[in-house]
Amino acid sequence: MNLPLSLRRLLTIICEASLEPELVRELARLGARGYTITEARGQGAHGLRDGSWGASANIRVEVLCDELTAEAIVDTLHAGYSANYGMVMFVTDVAVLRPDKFRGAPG
Amino acid sequence: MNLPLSLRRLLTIICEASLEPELVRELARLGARGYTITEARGQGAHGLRDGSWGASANIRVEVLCDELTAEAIVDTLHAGYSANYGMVMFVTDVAVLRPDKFRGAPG
Amino acid sequence: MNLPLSLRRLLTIICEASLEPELVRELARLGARGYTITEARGQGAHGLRDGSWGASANIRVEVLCDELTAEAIVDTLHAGYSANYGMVMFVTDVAVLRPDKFRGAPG
Amino acid sequence: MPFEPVILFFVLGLVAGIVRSDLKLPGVVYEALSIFLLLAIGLKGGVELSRHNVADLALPALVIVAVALLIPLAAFPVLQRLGRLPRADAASIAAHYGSVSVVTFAVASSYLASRGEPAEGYMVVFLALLELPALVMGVALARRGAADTRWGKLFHEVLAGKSIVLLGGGLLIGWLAGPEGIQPLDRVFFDLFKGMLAFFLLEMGLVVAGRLADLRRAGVFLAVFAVLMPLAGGLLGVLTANLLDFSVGGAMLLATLYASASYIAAPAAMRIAVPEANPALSIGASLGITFPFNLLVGVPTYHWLASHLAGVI
Amino acid sequence: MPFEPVILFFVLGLVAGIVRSDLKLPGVVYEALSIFLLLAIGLKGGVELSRHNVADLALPALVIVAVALLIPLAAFPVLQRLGRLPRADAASIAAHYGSVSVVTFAVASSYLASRGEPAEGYMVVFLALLELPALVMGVALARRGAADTRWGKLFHEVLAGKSIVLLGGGLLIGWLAGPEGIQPLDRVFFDLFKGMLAFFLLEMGLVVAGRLADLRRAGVFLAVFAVLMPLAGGLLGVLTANLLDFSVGGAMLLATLYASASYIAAPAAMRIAVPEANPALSIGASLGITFPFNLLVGVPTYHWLASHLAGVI
Amino acid sequence: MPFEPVILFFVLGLVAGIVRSDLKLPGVVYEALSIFLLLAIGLKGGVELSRHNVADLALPALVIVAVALLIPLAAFPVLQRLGRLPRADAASIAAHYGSVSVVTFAVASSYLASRGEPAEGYMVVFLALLELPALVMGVALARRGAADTRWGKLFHEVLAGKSIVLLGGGLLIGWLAGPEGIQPLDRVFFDLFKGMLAFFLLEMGLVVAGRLADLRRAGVFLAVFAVLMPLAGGLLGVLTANLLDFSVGGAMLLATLYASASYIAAPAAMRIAVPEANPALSIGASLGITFPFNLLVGVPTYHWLASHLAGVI
Ligand SMILES: Nc1ncnc2c1ncn2[C@@H]1O[C@H](COP(=O)(O)O)[C@@H](O)[C@H]1O
Ligand SMILES: Nc1ncnc2c1ncn2[C@@H]1O[C@H](COP(=O)(O)O)[C@@H](O)[C@H]1O
Ligand SMILES: Nc1ncnc2c1ncn2[C@@H]1O[C@H](COP(=O)(O)O)[C@@H](O)[C@H]1O
Ligand code: NA
Ligand code: NA
Ligand code: NA
Repeated sequence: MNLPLSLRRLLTIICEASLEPELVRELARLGARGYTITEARGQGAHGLRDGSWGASANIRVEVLCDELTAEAIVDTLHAGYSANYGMVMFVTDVAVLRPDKFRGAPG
Repeated sequence: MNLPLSLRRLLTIICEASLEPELVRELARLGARGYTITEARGQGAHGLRDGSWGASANIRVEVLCDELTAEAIVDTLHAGYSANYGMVMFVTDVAVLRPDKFRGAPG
Repeated sequence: MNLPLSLRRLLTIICEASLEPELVRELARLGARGYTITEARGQGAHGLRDGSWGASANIRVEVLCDELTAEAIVDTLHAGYSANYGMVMFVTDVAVLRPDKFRGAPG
Repeated sequence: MPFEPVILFFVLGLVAGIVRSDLKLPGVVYEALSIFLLLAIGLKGGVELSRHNVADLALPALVIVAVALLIPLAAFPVLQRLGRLPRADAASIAAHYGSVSVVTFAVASSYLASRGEPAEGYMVVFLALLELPALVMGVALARRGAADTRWGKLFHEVLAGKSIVLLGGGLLIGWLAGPEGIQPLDRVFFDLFKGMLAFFLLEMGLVVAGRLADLRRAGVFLAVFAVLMPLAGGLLGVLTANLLDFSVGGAMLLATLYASASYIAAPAAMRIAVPEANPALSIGASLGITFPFNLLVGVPTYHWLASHLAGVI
Repeated sequence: MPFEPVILFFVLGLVAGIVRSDLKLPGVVYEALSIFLLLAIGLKGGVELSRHNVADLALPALVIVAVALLIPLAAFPVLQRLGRLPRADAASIAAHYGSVSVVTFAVASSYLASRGEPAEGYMVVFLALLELPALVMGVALARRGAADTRWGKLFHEVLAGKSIVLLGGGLLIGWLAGPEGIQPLDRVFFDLFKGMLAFFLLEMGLVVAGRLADLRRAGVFLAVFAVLMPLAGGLLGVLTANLLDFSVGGAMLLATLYASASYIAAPAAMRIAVPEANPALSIGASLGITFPFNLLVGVPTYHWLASHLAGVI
Repeated sequence: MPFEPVILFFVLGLVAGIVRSDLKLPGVVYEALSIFLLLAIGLKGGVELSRHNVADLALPALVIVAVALLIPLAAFPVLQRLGRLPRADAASIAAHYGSVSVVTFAVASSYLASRGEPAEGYMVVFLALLELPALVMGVALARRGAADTRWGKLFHEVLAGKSIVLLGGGLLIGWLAGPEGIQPLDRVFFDLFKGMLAFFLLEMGLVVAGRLADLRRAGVFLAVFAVLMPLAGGLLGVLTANLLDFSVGGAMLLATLYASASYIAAPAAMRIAVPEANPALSIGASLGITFPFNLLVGVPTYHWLASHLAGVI
């Protein structure tokens, strides 16, 4: 057996943990069907964020979606948050099994 | 110095934490030479899995391997688990230094 | 709106947690502008590293940078550490919004 | 005061979750607290056990386990016929209700202690014994006729699962070391018990608040089931305890064991042994309804039942 | 002995951080400890409250909150004019100093306890009440004239934030359950309090050491502000307490509340409500300077002030 | 009762790991517990120290450290010649055995306490002092003649490592604050000590179970070494203690220090300073064999030795 894989986008967002509630709402609004979060720490333009207490924790959010959704999310988050929050986003091409799981709006 | 990089596959599996023992056995059986696990939480078709207690925790498993091994793992896990378990898999092309480390069966 | 994305490298390093302080110094020295760390566990040529105590914990380090920086880091870490430490590195192509954030040396 | 103050922590967690507070007890704290509670309960039981002749417990244990198996056997057809649930789901839910909830037991013990009502100290032995059989029964019900049952995995999952290991290990250590051997550990395992239970209940409130969405999936039938089943189980427990000549406190604890539904061992075991059962249904019912119901209404009710039915058999 | 031994743990953490020790208290432990401290302080206050007529506290509460609002109102123009800070930063820092630090309060209570100096037990009620208003004031200052203020989010963030939920929830539970109801929990919430505070201070030392780089960004003006502001606040607190006929201990605690700057509730709230304010400035000042200053110098100073100014108004 | 009940928790963890239980104490709990134990031991020693003239300890300290250096010096040639181990591995293992295990020391203290056998309270000072020298010696052995030794890193790694920071910091705080200053912290640091040790031993059992695979790599020679070396060290400890006129309890504790092998400070330091040494060998021997051996057999043996050899020198 050799199942057919389809191309989708994997959008990864690394940002301050305090953004999580808003971020999750935005993702749902923009049509993401799901997301995965891991706890992270790091360093960047906003200095060291070592996760030693709430205010210095980061999260790493992954969203598997189609190209249009990824673009919409990147654009919205960039406009709404990157001026005031520590945030990094990048997009990768990935192959997935059940591409319908990661379409834009439900349907 | 500029070391030569070779192409390999990175298979990422996001699934319920309770699958870990079986998953690890399957990976070894199918020829993966190693794996990396991080704790995760998220949302998907099976609802919110916020990691607040054991039954709602996810794991994020990465396997660096060659194309055949990746296919074998994807096919086996899809057949065995995706009907009954929350599970997402995706495959990325990555460049690695020591490609022999990530071949299929030991050899 | 549709923001222009540029190509950068995402270097992922999985290694023993005890290497973290040195690794972070090396990354800065070699021109990385930032990094992200998540706690990890796993298995590989050096056996099971299940994170149950300090000596068996791994970290997963991600560095977004340009191609030259990625190469420099891979070469340096390979030369300095892979003989004696559990360590895996891989490089992926990713699209980012603000490519200047992930250049080599500040400038 | 008709309630145990410790329950207020559950309510606080529940409210915090419902108003979407940023209060979160990290999953690791949940783990650590549940390990503490299981081990402490085991030790306590083991110390009590060392004061008794273990052989004397064999007969009551047998009766208690045998009667407990009636619970999944009765629940299964109700869930399958009346509730029109698929076989796997009916069996998995039946297993949850046949097994026991350690925290509900701890709250019931606290309730007795704060009323100065004594109870047989070895009840915790039955707690440990009641965990497994209903899970086996549940899998048997789910798999009737099927050949591919993963019995080995199920037994391993439960017997090597953390609840049995910690309860059983604690029992054994308490029994071997006896009261004087355990005494230097009292400060941690006994004195801190109630405070730790308070934290755990806070966390459980948060967890339950997060599962309220599952309740909607569960539907009206399951909600009614999740209230009536513990009452029936509680009654069965009181009657069985009367048969065995337990004290009022012991009867109330056995009622609580029968009435409570597992949400630590059962979900883990069913996920492995009956993967096609939907965990949202079983956990929604056992954790979302039966657990708070028992805390707030059930425990005092079983006490009332135990007092009023004392000596009827 | 002019200092509280528990402060030595803060110093140890600070030194460990500065010498780049690999000692790290995992973030999860920070979370768990802060939950413990908030809940324990709330419970303690609630138990005290159950001994008083709550209505009697309404007037002092009103006075205390009203006077507390002077702090951000005074700090804001100083920061904006003298410090030449942008409006958002000035407002956010003013809010941090108007709000309160729970751990500084706990250290001050310990300081009193180890001197056998009594204080009104219900001071913790004011601690809970003082958390919010300054944050609202800060946002109002940041947004003066602007239309898009996210008031809803701010109120939700603070009122459903973990400090209010745990302090308030603890108060309520302590008040409902009363001394006897809480007594079985004393072993955890009261007996362990000081040891847990020691651990938390160790962790805070490590956190502060990690933020020393932020201090450089903050600059000399902010450093001076972070020392003078608490002294002014402390004086205001002692005077207000005199007005309300508090004991010396109570006056010292109110001084500590006014003098302390929030670093749990305020950073979280300001990040949501005034995102353009730079958190490195406000946290650098409140956590990097004012918190250690209060621990080492402020608390004894406020005690001295309270003793010497007793009865002046 | 020939054993310390607390050891049963180690056995429980070991068994749980071997039967592949899903019981796991999260790594964070391991961290938190080890911080607690190190700090508590340091504080206890510091309080004792405040009762003595520190200068009186200088001479015994010197003797104890000097004699301790014989251990890696003797172990190294045995490992290199007899065991045919590479220089780096022989040196690293020698360093592990020259250094000390804090938890083994804690178990030995518990063992004495539960027998009512007194011991010099300042033994913990030697525990802190013995951590470093053997590690330096190990690196010197590994690097003999080599020029690129990272001495700076090694010293930083150990002196700023969490064991020295917490033990040393605890000693200092206990010494500065004295018995009355520490007394409000007793509830956490002293009363909870043994219970926390029980949890830590449970976790160590799980960790050791996970390292049993490493044991196979280690081979028969290393297994024998890991049993004989602590016996030799224990004997050396008893004799040195006699020389210094310690009590039987003190002799037994010094024997335990010499006999025990480090698995907190040493692995971390060796990983940095001698990276070419294989940690599976040194940890397999010290944690997989010597640690359980000392817990189950060594500690009572050293007590027996100390009692029977008392006064021979
Ligand atoms: N070059 C980079 N590579 C990987 N992660 C980064 C990089 N820059 C920033 N980050 C992550 O993104 C967070 C916010 O970045 P910043 O907005 O640059 O402070 C940091 O705390 C890091 O976790
Ligand atoms: N579109 C997605 N993007 C990223 N992660 C996802 C996505 N969908 C599901 N996941 C993750 O995979 C887990 C199981 O997914 P599911 O089977 O869809 O419930 C979820 O809990 C998420 O952590
Ligand atoms: N094939 C692999 N796929 C994913 N992660 C790996 C793989 N091999 C090794 N790792 C990770 O890298 C760490 C060190 O690898 P190693 O040096 O092979 O022992 C392991 O503990 C794993 O976390
Ligand atoms: Na039951
Ligand atoms: Na204030
Ligand atoms: Na030794």
